Amino acid sequence: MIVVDTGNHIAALAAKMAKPHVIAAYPITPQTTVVERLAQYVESGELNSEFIRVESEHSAMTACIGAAAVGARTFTATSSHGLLLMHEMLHWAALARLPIVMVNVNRAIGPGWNIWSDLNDSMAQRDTGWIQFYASSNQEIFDNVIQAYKIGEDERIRLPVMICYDGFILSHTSMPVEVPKQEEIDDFLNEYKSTWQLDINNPITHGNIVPPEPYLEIRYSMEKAMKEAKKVIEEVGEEFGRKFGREYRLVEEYRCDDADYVIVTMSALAAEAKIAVDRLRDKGNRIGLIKLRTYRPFPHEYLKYDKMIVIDRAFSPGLGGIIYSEMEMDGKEVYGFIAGLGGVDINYKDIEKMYEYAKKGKDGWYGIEVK
Amino acid sequence: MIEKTAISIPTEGAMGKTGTWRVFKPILNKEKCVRCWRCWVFCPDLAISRGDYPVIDYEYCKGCGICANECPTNAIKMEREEK
Amino acid sequence: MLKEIIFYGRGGQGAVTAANLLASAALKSGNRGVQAFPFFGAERRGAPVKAFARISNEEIFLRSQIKEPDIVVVLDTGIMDVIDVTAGLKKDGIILLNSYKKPVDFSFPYKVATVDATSIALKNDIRVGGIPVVNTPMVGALVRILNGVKLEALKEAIRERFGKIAEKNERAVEEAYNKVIL
Amino acid sequence: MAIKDLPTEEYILKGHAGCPGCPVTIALRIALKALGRKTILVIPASCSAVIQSLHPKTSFNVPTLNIAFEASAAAASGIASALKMLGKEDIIPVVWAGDGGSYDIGLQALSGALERGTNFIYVCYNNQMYSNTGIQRSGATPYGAWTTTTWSGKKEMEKNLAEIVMAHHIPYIATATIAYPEDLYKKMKKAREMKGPRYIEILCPCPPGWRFDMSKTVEMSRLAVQTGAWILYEIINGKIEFTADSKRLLEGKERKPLEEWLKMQGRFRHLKEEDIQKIKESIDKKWEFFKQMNLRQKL
Repeated sequence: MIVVDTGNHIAALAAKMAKPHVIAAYPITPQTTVVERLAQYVESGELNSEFIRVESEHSAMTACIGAAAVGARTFTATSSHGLLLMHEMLHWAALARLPIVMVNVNRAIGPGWNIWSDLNDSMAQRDTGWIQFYASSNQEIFDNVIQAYKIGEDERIRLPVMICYDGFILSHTSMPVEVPKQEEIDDFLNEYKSTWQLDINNPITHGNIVPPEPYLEIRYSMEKAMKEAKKVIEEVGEEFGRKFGREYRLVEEYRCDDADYVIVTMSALAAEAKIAVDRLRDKGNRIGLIKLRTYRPFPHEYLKYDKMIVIDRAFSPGLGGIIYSEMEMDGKEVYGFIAGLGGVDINYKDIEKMYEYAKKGKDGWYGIEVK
Repeated sequence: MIEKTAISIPTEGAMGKTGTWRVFKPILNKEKCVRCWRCWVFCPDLAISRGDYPVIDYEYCKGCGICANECPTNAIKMEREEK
Repeated sequence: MLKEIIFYGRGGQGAVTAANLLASAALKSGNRGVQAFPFFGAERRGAPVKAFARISNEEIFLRSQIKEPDIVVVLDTGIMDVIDVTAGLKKDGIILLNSYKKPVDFSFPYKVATVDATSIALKNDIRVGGIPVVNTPMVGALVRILNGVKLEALKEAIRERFGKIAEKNERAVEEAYNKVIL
Repeated sequence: MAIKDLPTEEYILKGHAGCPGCPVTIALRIALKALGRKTILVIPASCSAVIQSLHPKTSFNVPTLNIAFEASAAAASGIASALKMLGKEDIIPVVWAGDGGSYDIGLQALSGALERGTNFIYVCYNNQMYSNTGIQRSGATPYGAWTTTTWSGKKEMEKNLAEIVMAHHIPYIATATIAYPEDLYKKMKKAREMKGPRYIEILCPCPPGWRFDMSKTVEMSRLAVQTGAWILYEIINGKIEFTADSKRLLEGKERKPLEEWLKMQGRFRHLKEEDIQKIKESIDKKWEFFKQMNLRQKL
């Protein structure tokens, strides 16, 4: 069935179809309609979940942790300052190896208040141990949320998963989305089974004081799971493709085969960049696109082209564009652009211009340093 | 498989034999004991159990002296433990 | 020459303060490099704790824990049931024990010194919350064993640190210095 | 009920990491006797996080979730909802938090969980300071008390969390302290048998923090009640009842002089006469408040 709806409503629909036992969420622009729609599902009886109307995002994440710790599948959604408030508990969820699934609607950080798209909120959570997906369309939002449960809950992984997408650009834009039948989703997802849980018949304690050496091992185990996740994400993406006709990998490669230059970016910008690639190709330029689907784990193995143009909608003050900074650059020509922060509109023509600048050996803050 | 996370298993003596922490040792004089069980209920270290009379577990008693202080008949005395 | 000392004690006995007092006394005695630091564990009254001290003629760049001490100071011999206090101790190392017993009563393959610091602490009324605090007498005894740290320097360090209760601690230090059995 | 009638079941194991003479362990021991094995403990950063002992061992014999300092009530909300969905509502989440985690940093999550009607018991064991980090002042530290962040004595009066909780109109609120184990047990038991949010605050005199001999923990707790500094009551659906020695004080028995309690504690050693007067006045006011509440409901 094809549904035309906003990214937020599609995220809510996907969450509903994954049948979480517990949802705990707090409204924040531009995520609010996710929470509203889920509340509606629960109150109308369409979704049999406990919906906890928490008093803050910190509590939203904590409630999900509590619920997951007794063996429940959970969901939450947030954005921007809400995500920043959760930061402490993001670490907690990941170190506790609880496969919570969360949607983050990317929005800039204040002050001053800015409600428009900017990926700095979620990219700043890169070290928390969450798997991060970035979507470029409402279809991907849906598909990523469903796959997130399967990936996070995989016994080789057991990490929480964040699905990110641009505020307003996707969250409030209606697009067609192919929605599978509930039975198909049920069949695709396994019944949730946690590997550890608080159980009166086996009264373990979770999270008491851990001495240095075992702590090191716990951290190492997270890293192993993240590395393993690369494999599992592609396995699950392939199975998803077999079932639903849309296959996914860590990245999406677009017209890269004979490319001299490859654009590297993610989220809505990556969709816009396809148009730029097509137009530039039409004019005889050999250019391709790598759309990062996951930011954590970081898919280094796909970023192997000689000349790459990285477009970041986020930056680390004192360092530069974040994806750009994480690239392995040995022997490669890599150009980094910072563009579209705080919702500055970037279209395919802007991306074409960035290509032209890169060809001249220029890069930097688009619209300020290069214009 | 339980992945590595901070899971801990209930264990007696998780901090070892805490009786070694003691400087003063409670000694019960049964003749004075009226079996009110105040020593039992107030022991933070679960080191006093209820038999016919209170039984002190010196392996775990940390020697705080609450039992002696709370005993209504002074049936428990704290004595310096030589080491 | 670098001297490395580990203090084994229990929360409340003042092992960390002992290390600090020693470092301060060592500096006053003319050593350029001194260092004192605790091993931060789950510190509770009564729970085993560990503190480290280093003394040298030169600036100390070591920031790691002491693995091969020259001297170990045991503030509470009850700890020896759970911790091997001789672990890593150098061949010619010394063990200083808080005990009423004599060194010959212990069968370590090391030099042993003893001092009944608990009695000294109780006698001088050095207690916190009912627990005799044996750190100052133990450092007093240690200074006797160590070359290069003066008793007067230790007393000065105690005066600087303790204010009103310095006097009884000074007495305890002096007593331990004189009573330690080598 | 006499002490001998308390159950002999224990849910804490010997050889834990609590300080000698620790009131929190006494309180938890008695509380768990009433709560029983179908309990999930939620513990924020606090002394109780340490008392459990070190990973991979624990001294607690009921399932226990440690959680961030400010977050315990929210974690309990999540647990309560999950237990409902999983058909395990016979199990109860019990938050076991200190005054730092309740009065201060955890207040928002606590208020939220109470307002949402979370089916849980929240226990604040109040030792009137941040004991675990080495004796710093909290919102529960009384006026005049020395701590390592109030060297010359706290300049402000403590707040009263139970009164803040009252504004949430929850089914059960009670205060307790370790010197009255039967009273504590009964209140825990009563709370266990009810539904919805339940709040119990237990005064826990801390020997290292309050500066007194570790053998006097229970005595200090008892004197707090007998001098009127700590009031034992329960409020069931808005109706207040005084209990144990506090009931006797309400009925006219004379309070012991407050000085008896203050002078036993090193943290109050520096108090001047006017400081003591000020504390006495605040205690009188507290009693007046509860007496009025008692009278109002009798009319």
